[in-house]
Amino acid sequence: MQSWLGRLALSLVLASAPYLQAAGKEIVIGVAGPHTGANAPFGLQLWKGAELAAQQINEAGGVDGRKLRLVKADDACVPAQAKSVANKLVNTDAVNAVIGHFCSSSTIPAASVYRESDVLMITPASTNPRVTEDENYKTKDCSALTDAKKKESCELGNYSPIMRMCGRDDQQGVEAAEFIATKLKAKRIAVIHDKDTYGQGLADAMRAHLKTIGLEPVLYEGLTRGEKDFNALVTKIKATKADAVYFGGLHSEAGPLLKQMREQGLKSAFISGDGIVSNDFVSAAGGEQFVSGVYMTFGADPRKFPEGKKVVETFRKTGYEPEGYTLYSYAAVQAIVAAIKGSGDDRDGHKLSKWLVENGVNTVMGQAKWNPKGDLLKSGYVMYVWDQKGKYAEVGQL
Amino acid sequence: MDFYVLGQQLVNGLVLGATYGLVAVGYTMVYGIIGMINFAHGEIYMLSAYLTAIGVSVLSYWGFGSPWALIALTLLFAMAITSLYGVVIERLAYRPLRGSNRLAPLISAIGVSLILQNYVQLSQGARNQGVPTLIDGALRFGDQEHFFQITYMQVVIIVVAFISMLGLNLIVRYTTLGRACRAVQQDREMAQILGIHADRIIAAVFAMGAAMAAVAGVLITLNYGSFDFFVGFITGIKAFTAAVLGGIGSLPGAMLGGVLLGLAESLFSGFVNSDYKDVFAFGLLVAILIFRPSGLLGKPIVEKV
Amino acid sequence: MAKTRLIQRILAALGAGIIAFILVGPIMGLKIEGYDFVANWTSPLTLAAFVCIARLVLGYVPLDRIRHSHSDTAPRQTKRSPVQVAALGVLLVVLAASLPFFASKYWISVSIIALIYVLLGLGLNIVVGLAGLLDLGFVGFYAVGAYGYALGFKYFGLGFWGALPTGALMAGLFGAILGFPVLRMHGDYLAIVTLGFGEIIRLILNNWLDVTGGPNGLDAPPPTFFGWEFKRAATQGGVPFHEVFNLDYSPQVLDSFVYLVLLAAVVITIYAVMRLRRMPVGRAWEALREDEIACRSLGLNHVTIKLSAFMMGASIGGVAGVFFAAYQGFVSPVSFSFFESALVLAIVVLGGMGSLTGVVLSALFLTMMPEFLREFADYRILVFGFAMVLIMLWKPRGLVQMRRPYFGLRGN
Amino acid sequence: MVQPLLQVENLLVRFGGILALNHVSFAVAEGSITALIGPNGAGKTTVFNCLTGFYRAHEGRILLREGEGARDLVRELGGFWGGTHRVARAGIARTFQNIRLFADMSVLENLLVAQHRQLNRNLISGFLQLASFRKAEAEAIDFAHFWLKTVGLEGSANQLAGALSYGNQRRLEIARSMCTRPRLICLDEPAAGLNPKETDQLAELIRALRSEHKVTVLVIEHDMSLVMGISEHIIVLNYGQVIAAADPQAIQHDPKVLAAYLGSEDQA
Repeated sequence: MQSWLGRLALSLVLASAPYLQAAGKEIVIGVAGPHTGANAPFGLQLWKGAELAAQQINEAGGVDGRKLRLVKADDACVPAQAKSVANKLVNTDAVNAVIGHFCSSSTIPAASVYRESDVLMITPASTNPRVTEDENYKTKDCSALTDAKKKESCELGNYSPIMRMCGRDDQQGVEAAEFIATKLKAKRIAVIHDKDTYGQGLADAMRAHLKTIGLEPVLYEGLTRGEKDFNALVTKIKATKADAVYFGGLHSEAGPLLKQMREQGLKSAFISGDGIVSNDFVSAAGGEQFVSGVYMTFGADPRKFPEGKKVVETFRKTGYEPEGYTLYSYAAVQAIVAAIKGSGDDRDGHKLSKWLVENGVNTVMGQAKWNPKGDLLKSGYVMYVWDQKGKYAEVGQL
Repeated sequence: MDFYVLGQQLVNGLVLGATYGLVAVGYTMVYGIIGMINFAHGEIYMLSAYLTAIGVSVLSYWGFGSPWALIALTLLFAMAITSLYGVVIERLAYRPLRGSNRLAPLISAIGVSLILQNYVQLSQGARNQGVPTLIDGALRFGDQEHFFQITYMQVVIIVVAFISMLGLNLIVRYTTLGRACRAVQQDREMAQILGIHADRIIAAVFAMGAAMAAVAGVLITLNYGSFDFFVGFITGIKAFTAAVLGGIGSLPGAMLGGVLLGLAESLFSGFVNSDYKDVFAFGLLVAILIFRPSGLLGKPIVEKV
Repeated sequence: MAKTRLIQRILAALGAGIIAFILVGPIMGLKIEGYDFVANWTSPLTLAAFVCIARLVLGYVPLDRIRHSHSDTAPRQTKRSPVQVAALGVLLVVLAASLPFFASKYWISVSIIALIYVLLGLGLNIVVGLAGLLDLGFVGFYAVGAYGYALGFKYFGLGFWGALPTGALMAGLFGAILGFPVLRMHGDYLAIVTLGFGEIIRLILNNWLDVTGGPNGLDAPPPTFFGWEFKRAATQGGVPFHEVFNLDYSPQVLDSFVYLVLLAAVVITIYAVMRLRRMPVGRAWEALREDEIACRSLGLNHVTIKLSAFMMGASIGGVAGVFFAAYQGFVSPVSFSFFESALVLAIVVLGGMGSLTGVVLSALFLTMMPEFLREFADYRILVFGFAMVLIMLWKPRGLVQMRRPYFGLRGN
Repeated sequence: MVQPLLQVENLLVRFGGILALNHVSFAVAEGSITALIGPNGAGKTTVFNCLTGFYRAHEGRILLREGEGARDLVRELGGFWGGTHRVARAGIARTFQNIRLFADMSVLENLLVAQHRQLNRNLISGFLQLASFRKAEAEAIDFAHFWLKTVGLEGSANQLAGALSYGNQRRLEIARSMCTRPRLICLDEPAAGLNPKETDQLAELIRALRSEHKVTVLVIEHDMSLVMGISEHIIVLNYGQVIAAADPQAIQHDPKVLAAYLGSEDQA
């Protein structure tokens, strides 16, 4: 980041250099996400994770001797760009598989491109249910087919090339709702979201599950992304006497919201999802004193697995804290590589998907298994709590 | 309706409105003098947020411990640098376009705001940044259970906003520079004939507008504690709305528009629905402009035949 | 003399370098890390040195002359014969129409987006370029078209071909509704109110969960060809296009089809706008832009003229929206932010207000450029911003100046 | 006596607290050239703006003869649409003191805009260039050329209006007003900024408007030799009131008029 002028010069040179591409030799993986724009921090997480994974795999000899090459693709979380970026990855860069995208609103239109082109896409971060549940691509019934070949191709078609390395909003919402109702024993719950696909998805899932256990949120409202003043909303929450506040959204809004709650003397529990998993949450909230005691759902701690622990340490050595989706992205690369090694095919998304569904992969995030729709069988969501030092740990392991 | 809740919402609205007003001043001054919507103004505010964090960390590194000294020095530092930004942007991107088609500077300004956003993102990274809380505590009204409060930082915002607005008004009203500004605003050619260096006056206006955005940027950043390279956009649009609401070109109008917008947002999201608060804010703007086509304190447009 | 001038130039260059250093020093040199900072002065110093040298070099370039040589005020008139114009037009259309047969799917998709912006630019050009009404909320009509299709499909089973006229009509109607209250406003007040309307539409789409699906957006089906779908396997009971024509399935066919239909729509719109400029309505718009008071003194009803401009521009925006929804297969409020309005406005102004060629060229330029700049990844928006400013500085009246229709002398 | 084409009765206009027009009454006879004169600030342009529908008089009537009866133009104004265009459509055209041409449009286009009402405005026939559209358009272009010839601008049809010389712009503005096919044309200081030769040509043109093109002319002018040379009837306005209305000879010797022009100081 420091000497970006130098990098500008370098990229000018690279761009003007002729394309030298040893076709078939390399395995090309697209890393699609918001590398510019307001969500760029998350694009960086995806890139960092994939970068280290590719580097380590290449250092270990690549995939049966073939090197991995990553292609950065910027959708800026703009849906219109997402589709053209996806087309570029598929057609111009001829990728073998894609990691991304980040924003569900971009992932959904991009996924249709990958589906049409049978390219495997693993999103490390898009938790919206619609990513894997596309109305246009429902599971087909192949049992009636008699022709063996047709039947095989039909069955193969039911393995979706669109997969996730993360959970779904509904799973996450359920986990959090259970926690709030049983562990915190909260009765008056305010549900706040950021009106974005991800945040509102979480909030909706939360509200739906609360209903099934007989609770109705005392408040269900959205705030505007990009704003910093939520005092009016906080006062409103205070007036409802909520004993727990659930927030569906990202740390950039969660921080100020939390700070303003505490400043207005509102001491209710604060629970959120994996959108706040970033050290920036602490600075966004104005200091460790504010985040202390905040709960959040997130995937199981990779440091529990020896491999994960090693990767985290490697990241830290380079001066980068592998926060948020970094390791998910790392794991996605591992999955792709495992599938290519295992299935013997390097391009057909359905075959790769079938292999992944049938075999599962050991990743830095632990054992990952999928259903044919592409969702992880075990969401692995765990409740974490932040401490006074601005770090988080699983609940009950403090 | 709970009295304390209402009181709290009024405080919220007032603080928010004061910040809108401070940014709106920059829009209104530039518009008043050269009739141009300076779309890059929101980015100046964003720059000052970064300068705040840089100022605070550098000053604490140098050993300044007192929060008040930190705030005051950071304010001066941010105001100085952003003023220079204002002047340089005007010189490079707007002045050559003066006198040409009315929309050219507008597009140039959009270009400038893209440049500033990305330059900051590339230099400082895309991450959400923060500043430590410098001043804690609040004034509380009411008892332990029922109260409304105003934090000391919010008091600082309102006081500083008030003082800067007052100061700016005095400058425009009573100093030579202010008179020259008004002269250029009314008739640039005539002012030039009378020996006023219009280019310098316009540069000064850009500097003052940018400095006010810096005041807003520093105070808001210290209050909310968090910012990224994208904060200029929403604040910019809101402040612009406030400026038009109050009557673009009018200094008191900008402050009034800001406070009204802030109160409208707070009260609407507090008592009706925060999802639709922006719809309400823009609806209010449209309604006011239908009945007062030149804003609350703007001079009515006389149709000259 | 020459020596003092050289010294002056060096001093000016040094001054520019110092100012540049003060400006970028803190932001580029002091990087925030948590609540601390890391100092690194190489980048700001390099940049300052660069500015210093650039200033010195530019001192020898007669910048003013370069700029002024281009800003001729002589009228530009279409003196080419209609046959020539038609021949050139047909040639261009044939070239454009052949694109799907040799370009990759990526370039087809980029071209589709570019053509959608051409359409948007043509629509806004009517409002801003011809009628002179500064509209910053044009994206609202685009959204109406796109959501009109998605909602129409969801609730009434509206297909793509039905959505095109309905989308245009609905957007036109919105144009009229939004037009009414703003008719009394002038210049920049109009700008902020239209901006407000654009935002209101987006916010309602985002918040009205039960109907619009909120931020999750809605599905929009891809277009069909006489009822045949462009899918690998058709939905319930249908036959896909490739089976009807006994072709191999290719996902590219759908995009090519969308591209061709969109190209046709663009061509029709261009023709319509060219005609409009030679029709009473179009002339009235331009007259309104030039002088509203004179218009009224000639018996022109300025209210209906403004409304018709709003409506006509809006319906073109609506059609663009339908295409966008059909191509994306999905609509969400994120696509209709203020930035889009600003981009379309930039297309119109950069192209040269009122000029059709200019609008088409700058729409292609502004949408294609970021794609060519993809190689620069992180810097492309920065380069894009610089390009916008520099083009404006170089040609404040836009790349192409509007041509006036030429009237030959008639007998009699 | 024939009923006049235009009959102004008790017109009263206030700007804030100032009475700009104080019960102004006068008449313009059909087929006449009438001049409206008076010192600066007397309210001449205000009268014009009332007549042409830009200001709505607070009191009084402006009657334009229509067949047997008359239409009160004051009542046409107001409401959502403003109504200025309805006054113009009733048959009153005007020019402006500070020329208001469509500067970035060609000379011919300026004249076509003025014929908006005569043209085929149907969108479909315009897009498809149907015969009815082409016919109306061709007629309008012919009419425009006719007026260009009349005012002596036949060579400039395709120039930008803004690029014409000052005197030509004045004449183009008159041609444009005439293209609306008015019954009464109001010229606001048409000779301002013209040299003596151009002024003479203008006088010729104004006479021709009346004699050849059968239109009634009402003119505001400061150039007294022009006024005295062309007009049959002169109305003198001072401080928002009509102080005299007679033929040129009578006006030249009217002591009140002389006082208004020469001795206005002792009234103040």
